[in-house]
Amino acid sequence: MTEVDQAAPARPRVKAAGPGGWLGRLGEVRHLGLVAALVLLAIVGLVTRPENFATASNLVSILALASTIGVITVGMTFVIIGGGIDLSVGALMALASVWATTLATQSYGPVVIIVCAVLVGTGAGLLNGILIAYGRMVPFIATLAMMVAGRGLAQRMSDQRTQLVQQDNSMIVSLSTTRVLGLPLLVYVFALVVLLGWLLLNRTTFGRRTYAVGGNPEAARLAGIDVRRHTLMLYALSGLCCGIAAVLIMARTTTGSSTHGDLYELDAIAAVIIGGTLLSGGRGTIIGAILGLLIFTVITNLFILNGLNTADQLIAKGAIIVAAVLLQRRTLKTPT
Amino acid sequence: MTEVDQAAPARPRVKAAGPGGWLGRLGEVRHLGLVAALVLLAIVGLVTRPENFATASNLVSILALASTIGVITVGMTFVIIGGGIDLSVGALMALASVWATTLATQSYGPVVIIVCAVLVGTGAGLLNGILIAYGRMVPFIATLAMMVAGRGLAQRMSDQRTQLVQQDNSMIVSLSTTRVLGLPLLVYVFALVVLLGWLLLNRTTFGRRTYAVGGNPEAARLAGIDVRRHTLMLYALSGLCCGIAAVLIMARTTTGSSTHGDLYELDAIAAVIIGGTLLSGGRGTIIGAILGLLIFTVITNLFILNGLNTADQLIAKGAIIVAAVLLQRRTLKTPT
Amino acid sequence: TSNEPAATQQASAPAAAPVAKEGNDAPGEKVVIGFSAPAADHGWIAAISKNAADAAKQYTDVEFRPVEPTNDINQQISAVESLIQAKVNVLVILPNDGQQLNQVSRQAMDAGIPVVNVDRVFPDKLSYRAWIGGDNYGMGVAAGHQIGKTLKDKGVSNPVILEIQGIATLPLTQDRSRGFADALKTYGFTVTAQQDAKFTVESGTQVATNLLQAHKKIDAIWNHDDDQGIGVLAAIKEAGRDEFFMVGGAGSANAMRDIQADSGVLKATVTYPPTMAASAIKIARLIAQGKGMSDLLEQQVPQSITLASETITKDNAAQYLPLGFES
Amino acid sequence: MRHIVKQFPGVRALDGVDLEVRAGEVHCLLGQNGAGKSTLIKILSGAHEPDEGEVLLGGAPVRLAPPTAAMGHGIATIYQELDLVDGLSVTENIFLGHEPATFGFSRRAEADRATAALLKRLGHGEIRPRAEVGSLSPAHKQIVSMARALSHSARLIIMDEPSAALDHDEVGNLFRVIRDLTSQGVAVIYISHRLEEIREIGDRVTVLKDGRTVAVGLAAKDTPTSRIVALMTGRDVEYAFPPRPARGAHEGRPEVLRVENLTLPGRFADVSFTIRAGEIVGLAGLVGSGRSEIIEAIYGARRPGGRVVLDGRTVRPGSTTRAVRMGMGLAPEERKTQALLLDHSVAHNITLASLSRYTRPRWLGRLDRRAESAEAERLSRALDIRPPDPRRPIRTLSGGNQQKAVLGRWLAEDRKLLLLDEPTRGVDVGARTELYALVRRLADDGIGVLLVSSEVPEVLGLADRVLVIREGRIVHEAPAGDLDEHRVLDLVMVSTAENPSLEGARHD
Ligand SMILES: Nc1ncnc2c1ncn2[C@@H]1O[C@H](COP(=O)(O)OP(=O)(O)OP(=O)(O)O)[C@@H](O)[C@H]1O
Ligand SMILES: Nc1ncnc2c1ncn2[C@@H]1O[C@H](COP(=O)(O)OP(=O)(O)OP(=O)(O)O)[C@@H](O)[C@H]1O
Ligand SMILES: [Mg+2]
Ligand SMILES: [Mg+2]
Repeated sequence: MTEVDQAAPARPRVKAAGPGGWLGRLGEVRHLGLVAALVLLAIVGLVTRPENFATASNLVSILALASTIGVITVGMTFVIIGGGIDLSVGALMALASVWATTLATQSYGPVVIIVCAVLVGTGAGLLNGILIAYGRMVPFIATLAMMVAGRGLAQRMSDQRTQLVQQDNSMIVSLSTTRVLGLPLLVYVFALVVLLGWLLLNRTTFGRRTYAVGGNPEAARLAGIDVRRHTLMLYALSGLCCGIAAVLIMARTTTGSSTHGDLYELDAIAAVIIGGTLLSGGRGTIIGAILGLLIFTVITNLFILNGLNTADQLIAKGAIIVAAVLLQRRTLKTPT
Repeated sequence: MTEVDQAAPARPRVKAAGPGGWLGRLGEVRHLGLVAALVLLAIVGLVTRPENFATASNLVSILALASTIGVITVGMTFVIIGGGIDLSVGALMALASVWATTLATQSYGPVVIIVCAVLVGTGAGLLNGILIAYGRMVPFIATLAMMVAGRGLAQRMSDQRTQLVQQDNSMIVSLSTTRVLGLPLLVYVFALVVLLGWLLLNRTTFGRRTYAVGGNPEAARLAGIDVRRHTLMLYALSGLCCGIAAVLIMARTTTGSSTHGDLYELDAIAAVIIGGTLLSGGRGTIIGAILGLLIFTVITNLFILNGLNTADQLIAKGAIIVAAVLLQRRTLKTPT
Repeated sequence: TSNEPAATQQASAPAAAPVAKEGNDAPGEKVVIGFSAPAADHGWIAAISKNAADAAKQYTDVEFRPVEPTNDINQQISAVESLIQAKVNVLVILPNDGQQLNQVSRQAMDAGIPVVNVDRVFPDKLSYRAWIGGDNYGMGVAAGHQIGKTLKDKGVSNPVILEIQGIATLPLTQDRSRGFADALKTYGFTVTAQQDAKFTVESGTQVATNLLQAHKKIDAIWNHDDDQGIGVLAAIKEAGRDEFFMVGGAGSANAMRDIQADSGVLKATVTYPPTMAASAIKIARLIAQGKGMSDLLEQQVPQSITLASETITKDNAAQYLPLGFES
Repeated sequence: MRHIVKQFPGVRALDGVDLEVRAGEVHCLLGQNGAGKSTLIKILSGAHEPDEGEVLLGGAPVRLAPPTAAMGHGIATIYQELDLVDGLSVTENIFLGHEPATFGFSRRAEADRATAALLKRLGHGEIRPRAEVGSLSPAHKQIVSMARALSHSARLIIMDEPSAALDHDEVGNLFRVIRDLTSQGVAVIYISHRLEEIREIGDRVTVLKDGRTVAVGLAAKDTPTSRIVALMTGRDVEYAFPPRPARGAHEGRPEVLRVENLTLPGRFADVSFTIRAGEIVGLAGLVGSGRSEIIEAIYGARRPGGRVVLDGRTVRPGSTTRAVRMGMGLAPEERKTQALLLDHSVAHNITLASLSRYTRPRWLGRLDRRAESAEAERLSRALDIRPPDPRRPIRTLSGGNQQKAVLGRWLAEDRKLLLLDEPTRGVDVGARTELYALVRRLADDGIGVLLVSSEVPEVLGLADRVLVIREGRIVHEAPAGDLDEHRVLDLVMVSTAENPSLEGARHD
């Protein structure tokens, strides 16, 4: 999955140094492109729908829409930086939401529901990790199998029906309906996950080792890192995020269903990649991934505000993705 | 996307050398695992549905079902070995089928329909290639954009309706209905594409360069290979395969539709990867990919014959994928 | 929800009543019925598969042979081919797309296997022996009248009417929308905005969230599908909006209970009964056994049966509730 | 270490090796390419487990795998292949696996300070601890590798060809650090193919040949070179450069390459020179002086200003394909990342640049695989690539043998100009002599050669004419015979401001 780069050699000879801290600056510059794309989209929104786009409630809506998949994106960022991929995220979220809303689980009350969702997600993620790290399966195939089986299990448990969150457990739903300082609780959950993810990735040895495991597993091994155990933990982490996302989707839709999270894997991977993470691992940032995700969310919001039909939405979306990436490239070339 | 491999360094240490030709033997041994998995599936079929599974007509069914996506898989194998990925295949097939079945196109007769499908596929593939090789977009994102926009365009052209192949052009449909030596013509098309693909990959400089471009693009460039042009051609080739697949799907369904080829990208990639091609490029075989595809197709066929419900099918499919890969690994460890 | 398995039984059992009579229900010649439908990834289709299976279970003379439900045309074709090869006596097919499965269905007919076409119709009449299905256009008309009349009665002029479709590329969706627009036209109204929500709860939430932002004041919403409607209602609740009313589609038990309780914006739903699958199995059995419908004079089963789309409101919800499918 | 055996599929890499290292000494490990040196030290560092034999540390047998165990016993290693993580900063690479941390949170400031101190000790205070390793030059990466080994405060430090990426000055620095270490009682195992270095820094020498110990505990300072070389190669090889044609022999011959005012802002400026048929021109300079980039620019891998004329035709910049088609060949500096298809066979690596020669018919692009493998066979025998089986994956070859395959790539086809960037990096003495002879033979056949090497003696010994580069400019040009090592080092290092007399020497 190498980016072809003919005019200059493969090693990124980005103009060096200066006092600002090279890594930091690259980070900023990289994000600058994404921020520019977001700003452009916002301008489009302001021009086309001045009365709807920039309202507080619309911005809250966008954040609420982004939060479920945002939580998943955080986990996906870790997995991809660590050199893997997780196709099972959507299915795991669905499975966790179904498991947590069975009659049996619901009878124990909201806390058990949440714990159940989180445990199911983490457990399935662990299984992914075991298959990949110890069964030495290719991540793509192992998580594909998990995706297929996970959806199947979710259908089986729910008998292919949509399971409502019962009245007694409406505490779950209040995550979406209760607002603090104008924002629904689930947006805070999202923000917290992003913050913790950022800290974990950038400030802890676990995070930095993730880069090593993804960028050069052999070097990581020689440096005494237990690459297998680390890989296992990355998938467990992604599973954990799916569990949290399941709680959020239950809050938002008031249901658990085997259809939840359809194609989330693609959206999450796309957000991570557009955010500048290499699919081959070893590089990437959480902030970039979240910005990438927001771009996708804002695009959809703009389309619906403007009443585009599906066909035009798809065409425009394709064009915008291309434009955003080319814009980002341009920004990279001429940093401020 | 590295496979974690801790006890030994990352490279797959397949038992080496000797006179037989190292790479050649690797190929055989690898395929042995897939063949073993296929044989096992066949045994399951024979045991569970003795009266249906091994009939000639069922085997023809399996081949016919595999042909559309099989053609796409051949193109995908090239792209992935060349270090890329093509998410747009399903959408391009849909787009080509729609474009080729518009009233305008159909008025020119079957030959133009076929030419149109092939040209649309190749053209869109070229566009992918331009974005990736010259626009330097990450393949994942560029082809994702193409996938989204391609489906949108297909919906727009067809007005979201299914377009029937008209009576005058039933020559197209006869690809699926006419049989030679008991096999429908489209199976021959499939076989031909596989054969040509195999020759191109294994017996020409183009194929050899594909491995080089995927394995180490920088080295390929410094060895004088025009990496960009080669990359461009790989995506065009994949597009061409989508165009051919569009002809086959028109023959099988008698229609062109924007919904054709849904999630084919995932199936094709999965087949390629399970066939032993590295997602990071530089290695892989067409035979492996086709065997991988046949495994998936036979699994589905077995489910149909045994009348499993969706949920159980999905669970079983996930389990079988895991089992097949682990089996393959075992075969690799103890080659005959 | 699946939480009440008892309700499922109810859903199909009474449905059997109108078609089957004692005489016809008496065991006859053994019949193998092949059944193929799209993947049961959503409430209505799940109810279809369930109803079919349950109906088949009622008969000792029926061997029910369902094949892998799939959303891939190519695979459904193979599935039907495999049923033809298995030489079943009669086929019940709910195609992903009538046009695309036409050819293979025709093959079955040509091979002497009668086909009962459910819901999405084959364009070629030689491709099926009998058709039973809902009236999509009529469903749109029913919803249009319900909304049009209510708004007219309220005296609203230039109302904001939103439509949340299912899967936009399905012909049935387009029929529904056409019926809806035509009916509204009789009141001088038009659809303000239209989006599709793919028949899933989650997509319902997402689309509705955005639509509610796009329109600050809404008068009415027609949502094509009660299953995705759960998500739509969740989004409405989250946004705290209630200045409009909503009409659902398909007729899930859940929606009917909401309508009966009259606690939210959902005031009515127009039916599109999945019981048609149960009826189709019964018809298939009769065709295979060479019997007619005992209520009708004809010796053979009719060629086509179109179910009426009924409008369920607070007033008649109780009566329909047993027929509602659990989403 | 006693009687260590390590078996790889198809090769017995180590076949009973004994090694004994004393505290505070610099123990040199010598051997031809593929003799098993790297394998041996990978066993010491815990990266491989030995199949037989035992390792004694302070008299007690120990188990060294996995690498953490070896580190626990105070063994730190600088690997031959740079094993750094490109996406991480210098600090993070150095402390990877043993980060100073509180509750899992790394103490970054502390680590940065420690890193700065380590780098300063290695004489490279200019490398910033927060810089991304992927952006460093190969030489700087080597420094980071060294800093990493030092960060372990080990009892035994193993260095596998640490000097291969370094120039003369850097090597001096390295030796200072090594002496510093040994004076504190740390033992060092030092591997290098440069015998002069062994003489300068080594105490005792162990020689490996074909996976066996052939000599133990030789005195590094006064064992004659011929003896060592004979032990390594098993025959008498003359470590010498091939004879040079007489000065001025190239005068009348056609110009193969003319470079005019080549400029790449920030890298090099105003580079002009010519190479005639049959001539070997050497580029001497410090690491980072821009030599590699000049070569890459000529080859079309970069888009510089100025003009490159090959054989009378102007080379349009920006395409290596055109350069190759016009008759250039490049052996790049970093073989692992820039030259090799690691998963492929030696044969495929050799024929990569000349594939179209084996096509019949040409328009179809069909490969005549028999012709291809015959050619690969011929070249790998001619270059004495070991083991002599071109079907082996190239990644299982030792570094030096890989380098030969890279050179072989350009021998498969007639070239007009060969650009060699550090062609003998990691190549053993015997093979070097062969390579030198080979390059000279090629030149005698009428091609032009541009040679970059950080080993000044190599440039002086092999080239006909030498260009000295400092900070991206040519500061001196002279026939190789007119220069000696000291003069070159002076030229390379003294800044023009201090030594204005050099201005006159500038080539125009
Ligand atoms: N992973 C491996 N698989 C198979 N063979 C290997 C592997 N690693 C090394 N070898 C073989 O083991 C032998 C010793 O290699 P080693 O790298 O130790 O040589 P070396 O003495 O370090 O050579 P150089 O001076 O070129 O670095 C060689 O024949 C090599 O081909
Ligand atoms: N990856 C890189 N990123 C940023 N700058 C680099 C990189 N590699 C080299 N440089 C810088 O480019 C300049 C020229 O480097 P170049 O590699 O051409 O030097 P060189 O003379 O060939 O030395 P070397 O012996 O390292 O090859 C130097 O200033 C060096 O620091
Ligand atoms: Mg070595
Ligand atoms: Mg250099």
